[in-house]
Amino acid sequence: MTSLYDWSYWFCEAWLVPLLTPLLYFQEHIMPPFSNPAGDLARWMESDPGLNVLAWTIVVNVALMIGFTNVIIVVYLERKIAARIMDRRGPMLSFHSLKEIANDLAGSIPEYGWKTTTYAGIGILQNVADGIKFFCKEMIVPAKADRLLYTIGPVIFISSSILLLVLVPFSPRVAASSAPLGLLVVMAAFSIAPIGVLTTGWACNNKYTLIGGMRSAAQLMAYEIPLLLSMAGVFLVAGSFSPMDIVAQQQEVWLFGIPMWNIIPQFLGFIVFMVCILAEVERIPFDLPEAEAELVEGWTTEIGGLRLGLTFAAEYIRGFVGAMIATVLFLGGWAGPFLPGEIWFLIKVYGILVFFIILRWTVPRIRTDQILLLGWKRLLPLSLVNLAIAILYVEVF
Amino acid sequence: MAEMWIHMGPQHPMTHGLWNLRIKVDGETITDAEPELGYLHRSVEKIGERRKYFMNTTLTDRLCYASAMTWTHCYCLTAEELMGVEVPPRAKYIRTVVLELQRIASHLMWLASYLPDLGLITGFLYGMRDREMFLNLLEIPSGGRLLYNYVKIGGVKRDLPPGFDAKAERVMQTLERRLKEYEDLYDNSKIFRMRTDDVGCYSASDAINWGITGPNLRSAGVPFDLRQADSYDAYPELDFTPVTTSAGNGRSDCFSRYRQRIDEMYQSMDLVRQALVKMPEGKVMAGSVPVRARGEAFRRTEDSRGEALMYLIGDGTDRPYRWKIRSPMFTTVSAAPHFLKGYKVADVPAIMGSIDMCIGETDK
Amino acid sequence: MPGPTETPGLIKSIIKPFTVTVRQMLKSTFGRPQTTLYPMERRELPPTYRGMNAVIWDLCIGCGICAEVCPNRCLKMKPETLDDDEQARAWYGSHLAKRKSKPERPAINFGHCMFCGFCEDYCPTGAMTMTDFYEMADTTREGLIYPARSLKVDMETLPQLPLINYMMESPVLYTDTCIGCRKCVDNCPTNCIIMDTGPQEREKRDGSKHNIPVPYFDYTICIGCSTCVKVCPVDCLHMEPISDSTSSGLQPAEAA
Amino acid sequence: METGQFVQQLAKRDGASDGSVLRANVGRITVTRAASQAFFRVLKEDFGFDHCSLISAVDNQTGFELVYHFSIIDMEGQMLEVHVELPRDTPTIDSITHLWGGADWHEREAYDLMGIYFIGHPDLKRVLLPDGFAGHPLRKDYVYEIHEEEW
Repeated sequence: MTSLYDWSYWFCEAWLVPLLTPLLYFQEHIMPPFSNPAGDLARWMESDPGLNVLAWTIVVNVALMIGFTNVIIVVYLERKIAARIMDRRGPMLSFHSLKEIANDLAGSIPEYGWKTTTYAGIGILQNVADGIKFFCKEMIVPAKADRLLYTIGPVIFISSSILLLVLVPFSPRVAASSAPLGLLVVMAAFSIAPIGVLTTGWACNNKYTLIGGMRSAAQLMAYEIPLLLSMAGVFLVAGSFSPMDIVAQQQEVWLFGIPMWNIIPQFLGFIVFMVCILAEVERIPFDLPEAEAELVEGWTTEIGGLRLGLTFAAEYIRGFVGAMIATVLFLGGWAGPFLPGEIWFLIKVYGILVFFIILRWTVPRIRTDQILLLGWKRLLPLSLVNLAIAILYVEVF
Repeated sequence: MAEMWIHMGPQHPMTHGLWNLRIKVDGETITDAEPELGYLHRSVEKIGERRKYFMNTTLTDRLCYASAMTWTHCYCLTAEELMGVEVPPRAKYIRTVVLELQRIASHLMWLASYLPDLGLITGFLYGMRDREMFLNLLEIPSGGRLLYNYVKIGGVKRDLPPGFDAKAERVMQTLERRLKEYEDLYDNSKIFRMRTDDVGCYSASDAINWGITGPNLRSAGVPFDLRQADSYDAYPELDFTPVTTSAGNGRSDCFSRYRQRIDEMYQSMDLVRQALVKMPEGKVMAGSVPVRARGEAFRRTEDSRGEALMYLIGDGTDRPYRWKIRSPMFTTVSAAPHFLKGYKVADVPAIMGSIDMCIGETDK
Repeated sequence: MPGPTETPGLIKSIIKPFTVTVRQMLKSTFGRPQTTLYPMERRELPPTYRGMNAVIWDLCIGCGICAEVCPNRCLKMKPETLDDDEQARAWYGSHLAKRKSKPERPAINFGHCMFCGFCEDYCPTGAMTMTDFYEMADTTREGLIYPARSLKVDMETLPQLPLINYMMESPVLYTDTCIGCRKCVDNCPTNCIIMDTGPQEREKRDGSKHNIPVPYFDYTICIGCSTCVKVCPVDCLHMEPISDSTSSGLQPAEAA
Repeated sequence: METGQFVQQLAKRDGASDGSVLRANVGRITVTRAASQAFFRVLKEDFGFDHCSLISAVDNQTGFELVYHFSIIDMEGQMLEVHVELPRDTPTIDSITHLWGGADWHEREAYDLMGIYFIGHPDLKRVLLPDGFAGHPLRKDYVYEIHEEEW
C-alpha cells in the first residue's frame, strides 16, 4: 500500500501531470503551437515528435503561468469585491505593511505609537499566505477511502481544467492550439471534470461527498444540452466551430455604428449560455456539488492539502475559461478599438468575472430539484427558441 | 439510491451550535429525521441548586447567548414572584426597553445566521453589522456586549444614562432604513423566495399540539403573545397587538417565519419608543431584596424564541431547592421530524434555520 | 400558494437584489466600511465596561464579599503583607492593625473569570473596580492567575463612600449559646461589633456569677459579609434579612 | 371562563383536590396519580387546555412530585398548574403524549434527569444525557464530585 501511496502522491503532486494529460489525449488533434507569430519555428517543431513534446511542454507551462496568475487576480478580486459588498474591508496586509510590522516587532515604534501609524495595505499578501498554507498541509487519505480513485479524482478535475486554458485563444496572436473542432473540444474538456468529481465523491467513502458527486453528475446532464444548444446558435451564424472564425464573423455586420456582436441578435442565447456556464463552473446560485450549508464542503469535504488548493484554483480557472468562451461567443472576442486585442479580451473577460462575483454575493443557492427543473423545463426550450432565432438571423442577413 | 442515514452534526454548518440531526434520505428526499441533543448540556438546573439566588443570573445569561437579557429577566421575574419583591416602575420600563432591544438583536442574529444557510454569506455580515449597533446600545447601561448580567432580582443594575433615548432613536432609524433594503435583497429576490416559499410547512393546530410557541407559532397566524396574555413589566401600559403572518390557510412556511421576525423587529422598535417616552422617574432597584425564599413560583415570558417558563421552589435557604426551565426551542426541536419529512436535503438548513435554533437554551 | 407579501415579478425579482449589493459595494468602496482595523483602531468603550478587575487597596477592607459572591469561585482572598505606607493609607488602617489575622486582598484567576461584575456590584466600599482593559490573552493558564498585588491600583484622592450592605443580610445572635469569645470582634472588617454585657448569666469557677459579654452590632456600618458567622466557634450567630433584624441586634433566643 | 370557576369545577372531580387561584388567570390543583389520566383528558377535551407548557419533576426527598403547567393559546392566557404526587419506590405515571404532542420531550427529560417512568410513552429514552449514563442527576440523592481547582 505504501508504494501505491507514494506513486499516487507523486502522481498528484508533480507538475508533470497537467503537462502530460493533454499530450496523452489530444496528440492527434494538436496543431503546431505559436502558429502565427513564429510560423516557421512552429512548423519545424511540428516536424519531429520529440520537438513536438518540447513545444507542448513550453505551451502548457506558459498556460499554467497565465492560468495561475489569473487565478490569483480573480481570487483577489473576489475577496475585495465580496468584502466591499459586505460592508467590510477584506484583506488589508500588503508588502509595504511588512516593513511597518517589522518595525513594530523590532520595537522601534514607541509604545502606543502604533495607534497612530497604520500598516493597512491592499491585501495582496493574503493569496500568498493561502498558497503557502496549502503547500504546507499534510495530504491525508481517509482510512476507508478507495486510495487509487481518491488520488486520481482531483487529478482528473485539475488537469482537465488546465487543459481548458490551452484550448481557448486569447487572440489570433496568442493561441496555443486550433483544434479542428474548436470550441466543441473545449466543451468536451469541460465535461471531463464531473467524472473526477463523481469519482472523488464516491471514493471518499463519505455520504456528503457522495451526494455532492451525484449532484454534480445530475447538474451536468441537465445543463450540458442547453449549453451546447445555445452555442449551436452561434456556430450556425458563424458557420464554424473555430473561435477565430466566430470572432471574425461578429465584426462583419454593423448596425448604427456598433458591431452586431452575437449578444444582440441572440440575447436569449446569451442568457441561457451564462446560466448554463454558471452551472457548469459551479458558482454560487448553482454550486450544489459543494453546498456548504448542507453538505459541509460537498465533494471536496475529504480532500486536503495541495489537492484542495489546486482544486480551488482549478475551479477559478474553469470560471475564467467560462468567461473567455462567453466573450468569444457573444461579446466579440478580442475585437475593439485603440487597444491591443489581448487587452480588450481581458477587459471583457474580467467584466464577466466581476459580474459572476457580484452575483455570487447577492443571491442564495438554489435547490437540487429546482436546478434540474430550471435546466430541463426552462433553459432547454429557451435554447431551442434561440436556435430558431439564429436560423432566422442567418436567413435574413 | 438506497435509503441511508446522514448525521448532520454535531459539527455541521447547519446546526448553529452543538447538536445532531440524523436524517434518513431516499436520494435527496428526507423520509425520517431524529434530533439528538445533549452535546451542550451543562446541567444548569443542578448547578443553580448550589448557587445563591442572585448568582444564578450569570447562568441564565448563558442559557441563550443570542438572547441573554430575556432569559435573565425571566429568572428575575420568577424570583421576584417567589420572594414577593415589588419592582419600581422605572425599573419596569427600563426592563421593557432592554428586552425589546435584545429581541431585535436576537432576531438580527437569526437573520444573520439564516442567510448563510441558504447560501448567501452577505446576509450574515449584514445581520451582524446591524446587530452590532444594538449590542453597542445594550453595552451602555450593562457594560457587557453579549452576556449582560443587567437585570437583577428587584430591578436593574443601573439606570439608563442621559442621552440614551437619542442614541436608541438614531440606531432604530438606521435599522428601519436597512430593513427596507433587506426587503429588496430578500423578499424581492427570486431565489430567496424559491428557497423559502412553501418549505417546512406546518399548520397552526399542529404547531399548538407540538408545543411550538413564539414567532414560530405567530407565523402560522395565531395571535398568541405572552407579553399580553400573561403580561409583565411595563407591557400592560404599552399599546400594541401581536403581529402575525401566515402562509395562507393558517399555515407557516419558512418565508412566513422570516417575515414574522422582520415584522416583530418593527413592533419592538415601536415598543422601545413608547417605553422611552412613558418612562417615569425614580429608583431602579427595590429597596430590600430578600436573600432567602420559601415556597414555589413560576412565571412565563415571551422570549425571543417563544414561551420561556421558569419554575422555582425555595426551601427557606438562600439557594433554590428546584429550578426548572422551559426552553421554547426544546419543544420546537422535538417537532422537527414532523415538518422535515418530505423535503429535500437542501431544505434542512432552510427549515432548521427558520425556526431559530439556539442550542444553549435547548440543552440547558 | 401566495406568500404573505405578494410574489414579485420575474424581472424585478432578479434585478432588485443587485441594487442593494451594488449600492453597498460603491458605498463602502468610496466611503468608510463598517469594520475597524482592530489593532490600529479601537472602538470607544462605555464607562460601564466590564474589563479586567482592579482593586483600590486603600479602600479595600478585606471583607471577602467579592470571593463570596463570585459564581465561578475564580476570586480568592489571599493574605498579603502590607507595608507601613499602605497600612497608614488604608481606610480602616487602624483597625487592620488591631486585627489578629493577616489582611487579605482579592486575587483573581482570569482563566475562570466570566466578567459578570458581581464583585464590583457587591463591594461595600467601592474598592473593586472593573477597568476597560481587555487584552489579557496569555499562552499559559498560569499566566492568567493574577496575584493580589498585581491587581492593586492607587488613587490620588480617595472617594469617601458610605459602607453599603448589598448582601441584604445582617448577623443575628442567639444570646444563650454565646460564650463571649470576641472572635467576631477581632475579625469584623468594618469594626461594627462591640462587646458589652449580655443578658446571660454564667457561673465562674469560683462560684461568683456575672453576665458574660456578647457582641452588639452597629447595623449602620455592617456590610453583611458574614465573617463573624464563619468564625463563630459555637454557631451562635446566623444571618437574617435586614428588615427582620432589630436595631440593637440583640435577639433573645425565645423569639428566634 | 373565570379562573376560579373552572378550578372549582375541576376540583370536584375524582382524585382532584386543593383547587386554588395563584394569581390572575392562573389556577393550581392537586391530582392523585390514579385519577390523572382521566383528569388530563377532561382538561384537554372539555376545558380546552391545548398547550402543555412544561412538565417539571421535583424530588421531595420523601417522594416525587410532577408539576404540569397547561395553558390555553388565546389572549386570556389561562393557565393551570397541576401537581401529582408519586411514591419514591415506584415513580411511574401514564404518559400524556397522545393528548399533547409537545409533552413528548418533556417526559423524556423528566425520565432522563429525574427517573420518572411514563407508561405508554412511544420512545422513552434519554434526551440530554448519553445513553449509557448511570443514575438520574437531578435527584437529591445523586452523588457527584465537585472539582475545585487549587491555585
